[in-house]
Amino acid sequence: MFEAAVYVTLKKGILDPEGKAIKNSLKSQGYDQVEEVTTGKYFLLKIKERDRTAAEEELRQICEKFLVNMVLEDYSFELREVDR
Amino acid sequence: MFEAAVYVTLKKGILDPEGKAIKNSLKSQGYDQVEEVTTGKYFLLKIKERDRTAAEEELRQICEKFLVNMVLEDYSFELREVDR
Amino acid sequence: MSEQKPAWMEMGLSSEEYAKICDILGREPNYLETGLFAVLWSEHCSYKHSRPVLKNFPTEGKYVIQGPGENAGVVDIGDGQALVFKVESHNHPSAVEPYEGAATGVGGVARDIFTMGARPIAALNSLRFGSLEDPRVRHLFSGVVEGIGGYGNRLGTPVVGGDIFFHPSYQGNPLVNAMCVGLVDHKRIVRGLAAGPGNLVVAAGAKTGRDGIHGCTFASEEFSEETEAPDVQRGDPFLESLLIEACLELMEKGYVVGIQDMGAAGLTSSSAEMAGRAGTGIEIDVSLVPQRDEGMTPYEVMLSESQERMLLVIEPQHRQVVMDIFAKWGVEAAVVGRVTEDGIYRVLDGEIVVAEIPVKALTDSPVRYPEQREPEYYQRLRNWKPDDLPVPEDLNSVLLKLLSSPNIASKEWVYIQYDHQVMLNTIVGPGADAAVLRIKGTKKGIAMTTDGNPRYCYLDPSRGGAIAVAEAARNLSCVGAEPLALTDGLNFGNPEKPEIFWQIKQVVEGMSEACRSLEIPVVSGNVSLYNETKGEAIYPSPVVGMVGLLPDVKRCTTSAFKDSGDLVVLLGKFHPQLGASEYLAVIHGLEQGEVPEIDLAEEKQVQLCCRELIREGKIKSAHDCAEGGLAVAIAECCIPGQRGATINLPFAGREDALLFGEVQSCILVTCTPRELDSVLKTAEKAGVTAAVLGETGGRHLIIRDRAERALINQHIEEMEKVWRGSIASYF
Amino acid sequence: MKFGVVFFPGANAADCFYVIDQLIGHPVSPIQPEERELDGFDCIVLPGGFSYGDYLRAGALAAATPVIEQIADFAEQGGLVLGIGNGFQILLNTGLLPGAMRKNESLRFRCHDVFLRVENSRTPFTNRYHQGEVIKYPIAHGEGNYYIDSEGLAQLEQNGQVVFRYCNEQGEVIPAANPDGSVRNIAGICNVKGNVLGLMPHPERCSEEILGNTQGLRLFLSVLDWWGIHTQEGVMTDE
Ligand SMILES: Nc1ncnc2c1ncn2[C@@H]1O[C@H](COP(=O)(O)OP(=O)(O)O)[C@@H](O)[C@H]1O
Ligand SMILES: [Mg+2]
Repeated sequence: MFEAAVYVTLKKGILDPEGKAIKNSLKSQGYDQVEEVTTGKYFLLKIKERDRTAAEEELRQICEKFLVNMVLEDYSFELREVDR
Repeated sequence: MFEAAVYVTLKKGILDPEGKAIKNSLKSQGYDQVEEVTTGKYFLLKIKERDRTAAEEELRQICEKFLVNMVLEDYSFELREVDR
Repeated sequence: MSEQKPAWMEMGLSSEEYAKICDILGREPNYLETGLFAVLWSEHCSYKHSRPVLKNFPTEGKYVIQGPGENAGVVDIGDGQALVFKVESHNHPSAVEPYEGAATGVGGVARDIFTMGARPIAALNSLRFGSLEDPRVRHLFSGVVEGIGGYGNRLGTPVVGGDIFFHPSYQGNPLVNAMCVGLVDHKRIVRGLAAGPGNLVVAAGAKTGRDGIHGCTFASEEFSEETEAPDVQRGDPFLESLLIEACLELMEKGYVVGIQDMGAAGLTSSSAEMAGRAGTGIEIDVSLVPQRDEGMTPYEVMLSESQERMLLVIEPQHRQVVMDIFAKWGVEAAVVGRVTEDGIYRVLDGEIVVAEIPVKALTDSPVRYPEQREPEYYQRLRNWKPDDLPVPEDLNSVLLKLLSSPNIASKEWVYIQYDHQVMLNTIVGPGADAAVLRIKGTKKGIAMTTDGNPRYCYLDPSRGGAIAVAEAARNLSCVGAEPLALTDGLNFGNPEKPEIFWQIKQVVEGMSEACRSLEIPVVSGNVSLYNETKGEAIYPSPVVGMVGLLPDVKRCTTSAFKDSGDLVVLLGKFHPQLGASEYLAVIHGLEQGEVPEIDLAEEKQVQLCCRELIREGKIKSAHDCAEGGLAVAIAECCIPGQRGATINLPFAGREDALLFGEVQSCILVTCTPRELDSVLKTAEKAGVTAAVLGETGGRHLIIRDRAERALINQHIEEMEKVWRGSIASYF
Repeated sequence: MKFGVVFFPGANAADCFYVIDQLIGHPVSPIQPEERELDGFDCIVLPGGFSYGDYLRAGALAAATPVIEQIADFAEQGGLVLGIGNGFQILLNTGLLPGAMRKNESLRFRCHDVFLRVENSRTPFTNRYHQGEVIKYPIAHGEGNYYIDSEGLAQLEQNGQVVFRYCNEQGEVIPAANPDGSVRNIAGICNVKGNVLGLMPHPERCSEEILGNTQGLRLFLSVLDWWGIHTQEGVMTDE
């Protein structure tokens, strides 16, 4: 069994209005040390697979075909083996 | 300068209909090795602060007051020093 | 650890109630049984404080098919069709988590509608919030609006109307009352009955989780350890849309004996109420209930308030086909019990009986008769007279200020976040006096609105209650609809305080009187008490949700001035008062004085007259005079019509009272000069005063007094800017 | 010719179905998302709404259903595919149309009328409009902020694939008329061949006199026209 953490962020150069809104709001609350806020998504998946390579390959497919909008988003993941 | 990665997930016991829907869809696409999907949010912040403790304290405040809906969500973060 | 209170006390039962329970059972109840009593005898489920008061409401009338007592009320709209509707509050959850609180409120009331066999066709919401100056209020307000849209839009039910009132008394305790309207054929109406011993009880929809248990009781000792049961529930609107389809299909095919949603107190209240109505017994095996969290106790399963769950009673021979239909829609369902004939409410955990109580004992809760006392403020504030109040010099800027007051300003910022067109029935959407939908396949239309002025209800609860009903009806009449019936949301503070209970009684008496005079029965409703922060109660806040019928939907009208050169006519006696007005509050910072008088007989005639004029096609627009008085009412016709008007007031009095004083039973209409005689004749026949005020046209609103002095001269663009932009400017 | 409307759960398929069936009075059948065979259809409509709750991303779950592969084949063979609102989002997720949808710039859902300029009246869906005509349609979406990279954008423009743009009443394509932040005010695009159209505004919501606007009806009638069906019986004539 593997547990995968998937991190999805907007591609570089694509405007992040949510991040900007948060940053502005933080600034107006006095948190002006915050220079940049980027928003993204975070998924945790439990994958029942014996083999790390297989799990990795599967995860990559799931991300690129489905979880991630490849037009807008980049992703990375971490895979770790777990008992259950 | 610090870079913070914030991971936000739903509290235990709180319904995650999105996670459920994603899992069901994966199943119908033939990815039935995926046993569980949990959805969350992911933020990257750049904080201009010299001191790690200060940055950490500030980040905690930002999370609890803004980024995270403490009624529904849990969070964790990683902080690392960067040049710029 | 401090002295431990007994469980029943923690759960909110009084010692008399506990003694009565022991008496009924002939023994002490166990923990689960105590919990069952506590929730079913709670104010929320049993209306123990409000029941005797609610008896005042007239509940019968020629259109009523189902009055209070079921999941929602039902009224006849002809052609074998009926409307099903109800209002439900989600005040506390929305204060804790605005998005999900409001969203689950929308989902909850929609279940009350389709549980009767009706397809939800419209949603409305009535909101009461503190001042938008407060960032916390803005956060709550914005979240609630987003939640209503987030759930309502996903359900595919158009959100077509509602009302909003801002006042500091809601600062810590906002009100979110959601209303839903459904359409059903008479022969398809289904009720919440657990009839037919031997029939099966089915739980369908979401799995039962630990969420919301805190909503009913404060007993936390018995929560299985690692848990901290979440107070708030998240909704799953997609699942709800599947539930609607699955349940409606089952009902249409005749497989449902009885059905009810699992709302407050979840499985407990739905199963007990269904058995109570049918006079049967019921048995639930908690081990059969699909569970989301591990290791849930019977107590947790019975009291969970997880959303999107329904309880059905079906005949055993239909078991497979029912399960198949649920499966087809991707909805999980399980048989969790059966109907019995012994009149006992029995909970099993597998083989073991974990609770056993006569159904009647659970559903026939004791009534409490709190004391009532007229509050000290009542006479004092009411006796105030405006004589010493200075008349402002610049009445133009007063008008602009009123138009930008969030209570009067356009609510567009809110309702553009709601899909109000889906289903293709919306003839008049939000922003009008009332929303109008067509009923496909017929000529008919239906209209609906929500209303209630908390300031009036605070200063004079009885009159305020009557006005809430009259004004809702007037709003329907303004679009041309005949009011059929209403649903009410009664939101108050702590009823155990004599002053609050007095408010409740007075409001209900006033409402009831108006219902009788106008012949509009109450068919459903909701009570939300204990709305207080730090001991300070909200203003008494009845919400009236009313539906009406238009025989020909093409003959409906709106408030906008349609053409230039039309005449502006005021129907009804014009005797404006400054007391309790928005003007007094916004411009002078005062909330006092006498609430506008209302003569219900006259009200009835004015409305009748307006409807007749619309039906006969004699008038082009209609709008009632409400908050802000005559000047604001006229401005509200100019702005959407994008044309001005020149008004010559034929009345005497203080200028500010003439322009901004508030008045009941007055409707502004427009007609062509050619129709004028006919309009005046219709009014006369109805015994309604009618006065020609002026003419539409130009880009300015000009209002002159009897001496032909211009009191107001304002460009419509200027008025539109402040009126449209006000609420948006806070975000 | 025959229409099909895909009934994704959570979407408002009934609205499009009603318009085709009741208003233009043309044969139309429901299509289920699990369908693995599509026979005898000439135009397939992916309706608006919230298919599968729009969980994950608007249209993402619907784009992963079996029927989508069939629709892709159908489009490949020149069949007409119309995606409205959520349907447009689904077409983007499947790659049948280029680009992607993001949350509205305001981060809020918006439901109101907009003005559109018809930028390409030669498609099977727009031949009843004039090139450059300004029309009024309602929108109702929270994720209608169209994005495409500059290369893709240049291609769209070059090929005349931009079919509708948000504009003001005078037809000016200006930022103030852009309700959601879409690049170049894009409200609707087609594929290179022109047989697949996606648009965010809702023609089915303005196709009936009683709803106060019939400008959307012409989009459906264009499809009939394209098939050489002009004033067939039961078809409402244009205003
Ligand atoms: N203020 C009221 N006026 C009239 N009927 C009411 C009122 N409050 C509740 N009711 C009726 O009492 C019944 C139970 O209401 P309620 O407990 O709110 O339903 P639910 O179980 O769906 O929450 C319903 O028939 C409702 O219409
Ligand atoms: Mg109910």
